[in-house]
Amino acid sequence: MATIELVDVAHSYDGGKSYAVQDINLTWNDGVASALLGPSGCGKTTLLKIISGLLKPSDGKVLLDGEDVTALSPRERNVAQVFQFPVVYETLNVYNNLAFPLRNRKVPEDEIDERVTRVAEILELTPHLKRRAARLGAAEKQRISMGRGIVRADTTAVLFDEPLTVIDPHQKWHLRRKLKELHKELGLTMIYVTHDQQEALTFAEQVTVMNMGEALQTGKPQDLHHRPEAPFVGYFIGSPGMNLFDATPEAQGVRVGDYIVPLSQVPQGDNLQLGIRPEYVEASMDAHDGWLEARVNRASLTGNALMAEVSGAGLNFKVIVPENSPLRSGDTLYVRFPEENTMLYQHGKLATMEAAA
Amino acid sequence: MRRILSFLGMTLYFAFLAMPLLWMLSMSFKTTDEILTVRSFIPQAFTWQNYQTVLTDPGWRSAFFNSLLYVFINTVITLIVALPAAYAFSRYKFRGDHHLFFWLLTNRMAPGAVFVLPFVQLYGREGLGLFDTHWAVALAHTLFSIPLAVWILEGFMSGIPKAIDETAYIDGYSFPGFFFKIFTPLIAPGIGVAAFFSFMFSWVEVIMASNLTRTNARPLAVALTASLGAEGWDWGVIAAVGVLTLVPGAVLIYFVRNNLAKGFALGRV
Amino acid sequence: MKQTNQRAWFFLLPALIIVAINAFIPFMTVINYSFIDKLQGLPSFWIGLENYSSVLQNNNFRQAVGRQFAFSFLVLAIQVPLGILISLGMPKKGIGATATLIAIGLPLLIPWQVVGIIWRAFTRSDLGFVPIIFNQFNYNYDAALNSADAWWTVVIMDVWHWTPLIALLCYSGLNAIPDAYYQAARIDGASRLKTFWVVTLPRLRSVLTIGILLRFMDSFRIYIEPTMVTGGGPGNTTAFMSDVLVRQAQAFNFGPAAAMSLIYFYIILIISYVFFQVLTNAGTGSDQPQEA
Amino acid sequence: MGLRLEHIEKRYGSEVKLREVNLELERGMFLALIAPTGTGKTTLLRVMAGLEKPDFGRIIVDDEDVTHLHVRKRNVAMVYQQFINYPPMTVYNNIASPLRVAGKSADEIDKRVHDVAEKVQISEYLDRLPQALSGGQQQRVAIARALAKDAKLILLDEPLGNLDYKLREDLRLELKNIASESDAIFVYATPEPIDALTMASHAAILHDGHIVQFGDVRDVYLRPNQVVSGEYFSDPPMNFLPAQVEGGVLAMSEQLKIPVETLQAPLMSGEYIIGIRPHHIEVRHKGESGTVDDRYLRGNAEVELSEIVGSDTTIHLKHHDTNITALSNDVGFFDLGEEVSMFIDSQQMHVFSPSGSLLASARAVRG
Repeated sequence: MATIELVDVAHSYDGGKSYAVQDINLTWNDGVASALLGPSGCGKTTLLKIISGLLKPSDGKVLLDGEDVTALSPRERNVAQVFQFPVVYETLNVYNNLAFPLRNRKVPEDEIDERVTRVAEILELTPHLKRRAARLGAAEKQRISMGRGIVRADTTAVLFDEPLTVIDPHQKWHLRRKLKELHKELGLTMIYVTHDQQEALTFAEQVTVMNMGEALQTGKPQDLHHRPEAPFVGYFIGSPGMNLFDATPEAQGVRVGDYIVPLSQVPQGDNLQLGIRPEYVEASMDAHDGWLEARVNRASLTGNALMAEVSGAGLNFKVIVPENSPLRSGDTLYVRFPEENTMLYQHGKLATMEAAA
Repeated sequence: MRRILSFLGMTLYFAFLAMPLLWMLSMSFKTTDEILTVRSFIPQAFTWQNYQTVLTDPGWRSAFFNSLLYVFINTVITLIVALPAAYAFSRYKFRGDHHLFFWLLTNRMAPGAVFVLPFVQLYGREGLGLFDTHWAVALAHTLFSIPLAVWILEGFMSGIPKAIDETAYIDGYSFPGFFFKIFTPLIAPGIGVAAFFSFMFSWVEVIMASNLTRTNARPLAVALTASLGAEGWDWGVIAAVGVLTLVPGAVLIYFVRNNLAKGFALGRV
Repeated sequence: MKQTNQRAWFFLLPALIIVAINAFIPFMTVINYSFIDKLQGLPSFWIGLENYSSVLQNNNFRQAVGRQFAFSFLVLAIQVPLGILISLGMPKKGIGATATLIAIGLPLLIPWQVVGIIWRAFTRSDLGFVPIIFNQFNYNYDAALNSADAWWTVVIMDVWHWTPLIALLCYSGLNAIPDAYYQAARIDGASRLKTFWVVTLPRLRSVLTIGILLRFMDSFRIYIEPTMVTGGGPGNTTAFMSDVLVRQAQAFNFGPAAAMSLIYFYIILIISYVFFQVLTNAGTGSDQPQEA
Repeated sequence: MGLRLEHIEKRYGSEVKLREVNLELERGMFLALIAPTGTGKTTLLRVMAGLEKPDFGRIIVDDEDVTHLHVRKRNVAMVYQQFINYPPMTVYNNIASPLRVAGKSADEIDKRVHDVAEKVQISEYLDRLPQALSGGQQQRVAIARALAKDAKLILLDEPLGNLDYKLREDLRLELKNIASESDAIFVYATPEPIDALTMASHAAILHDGHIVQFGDVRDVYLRPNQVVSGEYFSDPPMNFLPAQVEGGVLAMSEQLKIPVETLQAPLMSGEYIIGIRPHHIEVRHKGESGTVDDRYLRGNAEVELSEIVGSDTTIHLKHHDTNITALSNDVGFFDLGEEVSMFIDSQQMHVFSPSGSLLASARAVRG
């Protein structure tokens, strides 16, 4: 197992004209399950290839346990990778598929047998060991390629490139649980690349949100949800995403539209944005002074609560109310933005705050 | 190390490929007696004489024209007939579609020599009466080029999702409207490759071409055998003719170069 | 998913008509000739399998069949591995790729007769280049008289003429293999040979099937090229089945010629069907029975 | 404008895909057709569009029988899961194609194309080729072409299936707005309950080739009429716990018991199935007590997996070897294998017969 570090990594596929990823400084500690989360085309797969050694970065360094492996091949880095669609050696049976990496390393046959049987046990592949790999379904095949990764004693890390894309919905749940069990039991360093926040937040203890080639924020799932450090993170994590308004500083708070949000700490300067999650907006049917009056345009069920799309004080935003609330479109709703759940951003990063006058 | 080995191997193979061709090329620029006396790749007395004789001689010119004509007719017939057939194989399941496909394939297996006799009769006076016309050779060649064209076109057509046909119908296109305005442009590369294969098959074939023609549809094959049959071979002229027969292929392959790899996929089996 | 629709037969009609005319009628004529004894202008009469038995006993024919099999299998044994090797060496991207593609494809574009002429000019003792090479190694090469030289000249000519077909087929097959398979193999630390054996070859199976089938059919009916270069000689070391058949036809004994044609055609049909079955389920194959 | 399906049946060889399907839809309706993948949704859509003929039954559009009318002549539009556009045409021509075929005048086409492109936010890509665009944009082009036709029936077959998680969220709202501005009938096939809840006005549950429940989307969601509609129309899936009634007490396990009269449902002794949605089950760490009134059934369980879903957390629990899924409205963190206490809200319990049909809806949602 190993700690993986990327130091000032950047990569361009077209000789410097445009950068798929730039100034990446990230660390994955030994044995941690982490995720690279971002929309298609944000550079997460490029990063994964740089870590696995399939791609040499235009600049920057890749360190494994502090040692510079930027020039080393995937084989020398002892990384394993599970791809988007199942990659198995069709003509070999499951046993030989799992034994393949060990045979390439000239591991003695009896040790291979012991390791393969153990891995097949964990991945529930034992009944299929003698079957030809081509015959199995997508989910089993993905488990085989996982097995190829963890069968080796010296695997430094297992990388997953959106592994559940071709798996049909009801099997996804089992594979997700298997991944977590695998991590718990083997304590391997795992990095999971996906655009699906549900897979990322469930699987990983540490998630990095990426957009347009930049790593915006890295942290625990709860931190990303409670304290997004960039507007994009607020939008991308959480469903529905964070409400975002342009804001201008005032004496006792910030002005959004024609409503002043009272704050004890106030940001200065221009290009300010205020962000608050729909589920943190406090709402009530009856009026309170200092609250924002809004008209409900539409209220729709979200499975376990009611999402109201409201507009008031020149703002359009969303509010989550309990499932049994009698709210209907056309009603009036009074809302407040509690300070502890309100985030303020400047130029796309957390704004510096000062005590209010 | 591996890089050099593969580079060496490839150059060796290219040399093996090129030498006979270069030998013919160099012969085409020598006079016949120089060919018989001096054995060297570089012609001492470089001359365009052979090409002049071939290009001015009405016999050779008509032979070239005849060959190009029946090859063209064969390609046109093959495409007109293969397009709908490939569409049927790619879009519909119907009774006997697999057997039919294998039967089309088996036609390709028949050795030319086997069919010489009956073809001569089929196209002769009592048969279709097309003996010694371009149509005879073109139609005879379709027996071999249609199965191949259907195979290639079906491969390209199956690459296009059926949902596109349905979207076109939903948009209100009639079948012909859909087929010509939407579908054909989509498989244009496939048509190009199928045309290339039909043209090339027909252009290289010799047995049918020589046995179904005599004088006024006399193709290159017959002209060549005739000139070879004469007493002393006029090697310079024959070499020039040989080089000229390379021209259509080289020109055509240039046009289909980026889809050639896909054409060869023939993913049907 | 494809809809079952019997109307599809209308689309097929034009193709079927033309191919049928070209296939059935001549085929029927051959079959009926093979059962009758027809001499020029005389009424023909039914003689049953006589033609077939005479052909099968015909020593010349039997030797030709042997030679044909030897030739076809030898040619396949050389061209298939060589074709695969070349396809692996061909560059995948850039202008070099298209240039190589065209250059390698050239031999397939030459009329078969001209191929014969080229190799005749290239190897003839009086004006060929090959004799000069062999003189350096003071080996008296003469395709006209020495039967070993003639045989190998015809074989090498066929290799020169048709290896590109296998190479191009494999090249298109290689393009279809997703890069992820090679990445996985690199990550699993597989050697280059192992990667070829476990990733590349299995996925080339379908194009190789086509290649071997086409190559077997074409090599089994080779006629023009050997006739041009060695005229079937010396003796009949390079006289293949087509050669024997054409001589029969030229001698106007249609009965035996027709019988021979049918035997010839069925040999190809059966062997091709066997190849087809072997190759299509060589890849998939049923897996070993599951232990309890 | 109305669409009526009467006794529709469709068979592929021996497999019965649609059986006795009856449906009546009015102008402006947005129907969500809910069923797991591969159980006949697409077939029903294709029959509605006219791409496939039913083996039996009739399709009536505005009181005119169109069952045997070729799809070309029907005023219908369809959007597929994989983004289907005409590759050789630019986005502009793709959208204009149905209008051109219908012979509309050039400037009428131009106005319509720009208007629709504006609606799906692809105005600046009109002169690009579809392949040059991202998946989301390509699907918007397909939607634009379906809208341009101004068809009376717009069919969408899991159009968001291949898109990024976040993009799906945005497109759901956009599709909702587009549908509300049009008076055509929208039929949206999906296995995802969130699609139905966000966009649809009505929902139909398709099971075993047959529509088992149809109605206003909230009714179908809150009052499933059988186990199958509850199962299909919930994400994470509704819990179905076997239960017995003896001596006036309904018991799902040793700990989970409740007197029948608190359920206010006439239940004799015998076997039942209790349906309870995950977000009606509270989960607390072992220690936390807090006041819990008697309407909650208390039991302890072991955490198998906790998954953060958007802004909530799904907790998979094991209670006496039955699997139960709970959902909490916060991004909480429970460790694998942790012992927790679970509180089931009895007023949200639906009672089904062992054969799966509804006996009593949850008290909280009764009419």
